[in-house]
Amino acid sequence: MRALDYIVPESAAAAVALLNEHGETACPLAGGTDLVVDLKHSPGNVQVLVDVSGLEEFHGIEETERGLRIGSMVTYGEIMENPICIEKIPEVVAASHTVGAVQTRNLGTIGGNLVTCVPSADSAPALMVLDAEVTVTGTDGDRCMPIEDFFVGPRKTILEPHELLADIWIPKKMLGKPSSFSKFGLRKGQALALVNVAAALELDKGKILEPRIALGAVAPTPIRALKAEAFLAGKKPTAELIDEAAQIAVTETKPIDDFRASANYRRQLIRRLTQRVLTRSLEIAAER
Amino acid sequence: MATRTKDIRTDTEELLTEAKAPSQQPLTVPTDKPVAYPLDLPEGEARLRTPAVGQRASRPDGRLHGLGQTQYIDDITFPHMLHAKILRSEYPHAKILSIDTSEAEKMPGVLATLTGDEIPENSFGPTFQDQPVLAYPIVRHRGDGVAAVAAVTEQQATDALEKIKVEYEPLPHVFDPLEALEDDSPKVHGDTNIYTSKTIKKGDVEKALKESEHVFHRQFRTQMVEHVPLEPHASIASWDGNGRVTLWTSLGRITLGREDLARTLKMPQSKIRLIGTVVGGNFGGKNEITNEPILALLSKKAARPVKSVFTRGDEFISSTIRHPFTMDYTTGVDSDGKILARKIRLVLDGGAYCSWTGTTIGKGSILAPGPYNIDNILVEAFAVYTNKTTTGAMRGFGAPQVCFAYESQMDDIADALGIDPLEIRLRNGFSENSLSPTSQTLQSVALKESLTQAAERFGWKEWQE
Amino acid sequence: MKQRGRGMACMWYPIGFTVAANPSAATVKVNTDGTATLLTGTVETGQGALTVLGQIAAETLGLATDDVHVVSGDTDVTPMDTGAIASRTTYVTGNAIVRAAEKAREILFEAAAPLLKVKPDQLEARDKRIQVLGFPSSSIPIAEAVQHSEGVLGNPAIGSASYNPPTVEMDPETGQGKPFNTYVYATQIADVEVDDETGEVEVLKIVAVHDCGTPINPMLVEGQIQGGISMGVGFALQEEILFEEGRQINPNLTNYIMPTSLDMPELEVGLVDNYDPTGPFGAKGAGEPTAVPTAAAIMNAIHDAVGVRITALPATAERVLGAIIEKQEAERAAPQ
Amino acid sequence: MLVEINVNGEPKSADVPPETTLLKMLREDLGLTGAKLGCDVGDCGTCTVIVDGVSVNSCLMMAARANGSNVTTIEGLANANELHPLQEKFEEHGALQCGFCGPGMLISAKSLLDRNPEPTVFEVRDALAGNLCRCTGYTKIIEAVMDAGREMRSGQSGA
Repeated sequence: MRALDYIVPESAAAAVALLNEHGETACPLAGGTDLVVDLKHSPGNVQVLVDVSGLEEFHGIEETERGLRIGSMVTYGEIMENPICIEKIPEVVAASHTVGAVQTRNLGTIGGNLVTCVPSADSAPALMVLDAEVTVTGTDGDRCMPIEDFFVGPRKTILEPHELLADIWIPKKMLGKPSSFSKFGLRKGQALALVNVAAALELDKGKILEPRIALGAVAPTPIRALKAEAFLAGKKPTAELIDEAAQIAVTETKPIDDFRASANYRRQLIRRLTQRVLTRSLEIAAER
Repeated sequence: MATRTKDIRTDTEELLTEAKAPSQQPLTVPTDKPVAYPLDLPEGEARLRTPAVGQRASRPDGRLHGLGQTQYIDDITFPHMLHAKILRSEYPHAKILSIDTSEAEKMPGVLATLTGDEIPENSFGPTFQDQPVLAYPIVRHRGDGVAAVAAVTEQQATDALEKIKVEYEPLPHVFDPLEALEDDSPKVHGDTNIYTSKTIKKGDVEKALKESEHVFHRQFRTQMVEHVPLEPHASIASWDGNGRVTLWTSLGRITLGREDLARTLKMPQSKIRLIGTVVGGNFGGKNEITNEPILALLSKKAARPVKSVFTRGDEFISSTIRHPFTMDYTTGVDSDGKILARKIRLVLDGGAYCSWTGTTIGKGSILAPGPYNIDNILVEAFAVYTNKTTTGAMRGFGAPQVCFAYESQMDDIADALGIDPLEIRLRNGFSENSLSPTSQTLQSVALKESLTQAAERFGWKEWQE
Repeated sequence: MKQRGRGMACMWYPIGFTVAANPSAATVKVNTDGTATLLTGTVETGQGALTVLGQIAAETLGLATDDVHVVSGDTDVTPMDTGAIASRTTYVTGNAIVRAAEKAREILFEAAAPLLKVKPDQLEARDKRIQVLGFPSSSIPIAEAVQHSEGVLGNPAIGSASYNPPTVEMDPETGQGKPFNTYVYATQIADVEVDDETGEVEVLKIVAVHDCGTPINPMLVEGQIQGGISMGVGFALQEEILFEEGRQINPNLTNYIMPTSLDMPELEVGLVDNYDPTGPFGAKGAGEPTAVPTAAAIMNAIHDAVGVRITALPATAERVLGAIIEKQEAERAAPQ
Repeated sequence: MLVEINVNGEPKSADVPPETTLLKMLREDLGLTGAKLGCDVGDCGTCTVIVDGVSVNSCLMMAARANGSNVTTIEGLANANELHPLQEKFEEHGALQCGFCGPGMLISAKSLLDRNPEPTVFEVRDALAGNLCRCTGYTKIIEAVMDAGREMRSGQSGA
């Protein structure tokens, strides 16, 4: 690895000030599971690492009146073992479990995964179907936005160079919502997603209420399948309806052809996985 | 033009500035804890029993593995040791017009560079010596090394590689093995890409196919596969004052490795010592020299021990991999599923150099008809060069490829004739004194025993019902 | 829907090089306390070769495995060996060791014979003693025999020997000949589940029954078989080096997909009872053949599950689904 | 920069360049070569160590980030008198072949048993999925971990 400076700021404010001072040559370090690899192989012009992984402000998982807050520096390993997460956002726990392997989950943070912003980020669809919001902190203070607005393109977020992702909020009414997550990779262990899908919904007098479908690795950023959601809302679920919704979801995606899979195969996976997460979510809703 | 020899640095200032290099660290585990651990074997351990054969004896190296005490190459360091890195080709096929290492030599920490024209005998290989240690003047695949650097730290060596200027004149390339067979394809070496072939011929296959009640034909293809030893290739070279060189190496065959080194370095074998440490996975991929001559020469130039550990990327692109096979199988059977004739054509993608293709085409051809009594056989096999990663020895030397084909076709035949897959194998399979495709009388044959035991353990009959 | 299928594959595989000489040499020295040292030019590459070779030396000398220290892998010290390749170590190096240890043992028999008042050819080495054949009570410890031979007769117990498997050149036109001295055989059966909507193949179980002649160390043979199968599973389903204009595009362990612990099926291993009189104590070999039939068995199981014949490896989920769809379309197109 | 860590119960420090990974510091500055470099990007798991109670890829963790942490490496499993039950069972089962994955594999297994003393076979597979092995097919490794778990549980109940 090339020579670097390494700074451990004492507070989020200090971190923001450092990033502001060094501009594009500085990079915040969270879990490092992506960044350290980049620094070894394609360091770009990064000269200063600002280690934000230990900052108190970015840690903790707690339930408040607003909902569930997850600090951006919380690791996947911590989410998987947290009793509130296991109870209230099981599909986020399930998605966390599919990230890398134990060692990477113990290093990798949920915030880091969102900021890296690869289209296949496993946590994103699971958070999106829960209407998650994110808080960004920078020299001008904090701003809050729906998680969808955070993603701009492959490896590109809305963050300014001086800004940091502080925390992720899941609104109270979305906690414990019937939901399901599914990921398809090229193997079982340490798999990268060819497609990942999450769904959340409720049943009201036998009709689908507030359906949510989110997909990863099928477009430049993780996306919501809004047309498929609109199609399902208020309808009585049947196998045919679910399949039709899944086919609508396929039309909302722009999967790529690459060495891992063809776009055509990814479309087949999107349809099947969407069917499966919807069906599973309905089963959970029906059990309630 | 290529680089010139670099003067050995002897000034004390240089040495002092390197005093903080990793090479200054002690050799072994300097933990404050004792490194001697419990020494006794458990009572009743199979290693203590007679007779020795048949015992489930534990491995003496197993305990050291578990303690983290096994020393692989990368765990060994010497004072003043340098690290080497190798620059690889930018083209799959090209002529090197010039290599300029002068900028690299000015980089901090760099003590020696090396190019192909400096290697006393720049070729090696277990069958044909068609592979250069460092390619010069022709590169034949992107994994070919073109220059090497030895520096105080790995990072310095890596940084210096970027300063080496290589001018290439691209040459036409061929990647597909079937295209490489064509007369007008670009040639990787010489005037034909077919560099070895093999024929196995027994009986009259054409006549027997005509007389067969059913004839099955299919083409099968396999892919390029990497060995993935968890330990990448690694070596250290060090010279003594008598002009004798010692190499610690992850090579799996040191006696022949020493022959190859003596040949490439043009040195007497008595002046070369190879020490094979515990190899962290081989599977066929560590059966020939790779960077050993490069390290020996860099070490000689720099007058320091030189270590090189392949990156995972080097491991993929510059070490050998498994031969892809294109296999045409035509098999004639009677209505009982008895195989009357089998005609096979194999095309092996050899990549840029021969390596262990001789053994692979030999075993692949002999084994291709499968473990079956067949009177009429024709196997024709060809190995072709392409401008891709060199294929060589890998666990099974062509056998997994041909087994995929002959056993898939056995099930095709069984399926078409409505015969149980176990039954068709028992009907055709070798038994004691069967004649092989090369008409060798086979002994200690246990094929049918393996079939029946496996079927029994699996519950095959129950499943078929 | 998940579809279950079973498939088998059998194979044969030779020991050693194709016709070409591939000798090994060995030296065995017996110490005055009855322990021994074996010198071999092979290298331990993980298969447990040194353990097995030590067991072969120990057996010849009537010692326990732990009594023999194995020195390997140094061209200054150890004798010629063709190396850890071609599943040849147990058979070829093992045969050289038997012959070397027999020479050392012969020296001990010569020394012990007068003490036991018999001829040397009436002796055997067993349970760390030199004893009269059929009369275990008439015996002396091996240590005593070494001390007598070395200290009184001045004849240290040491032996060196080599072995090369006999072969017959293959005819250049027809390939007829005897390219190898012996072969091993095996069968593997795979139980798989194929998701016919995604093409994903899960291997649930593999039963593997192999012939290696006498298993010198059954635990290590099992390890070879289990490891070989994992390579076979990767070859069957996942692994492939991909190229774009001659450049590898997945030269890393992120995108070159080899099996992890979650991708390996349950394995059941069996060994065929067999004895090859040409091998050391009846042994042949086990290294490479373990990886040979796995892919074929899995492809046959996929065919059994969903009726498609995979003709190009690896059988990735995409390729399997493609074959399933092609079959469905062909069935639809076919006249009823 | 000065990095101070507690390794296997002993305070250690080293003055390392800021870009040093924990793996490099352990191997080159502290002479603890048990953790290996197999891929350098967190895929193979040969560099696995335990930092403050959780297993991590030390090739992906900056040494500076480990400053002040408690680190357990393979060298810390046995003591002068006895092997760790995992080491004992790995040896007994012949679980390792070339051994290069061994230190990382054992550390992952220890980390699992520390948290979950009675894992299922699936949980063992899941816990070891970050440690690639090319020799063994994982079978004997999984058997050895299950067996070590049993031994550790019986050891505790007997105490």
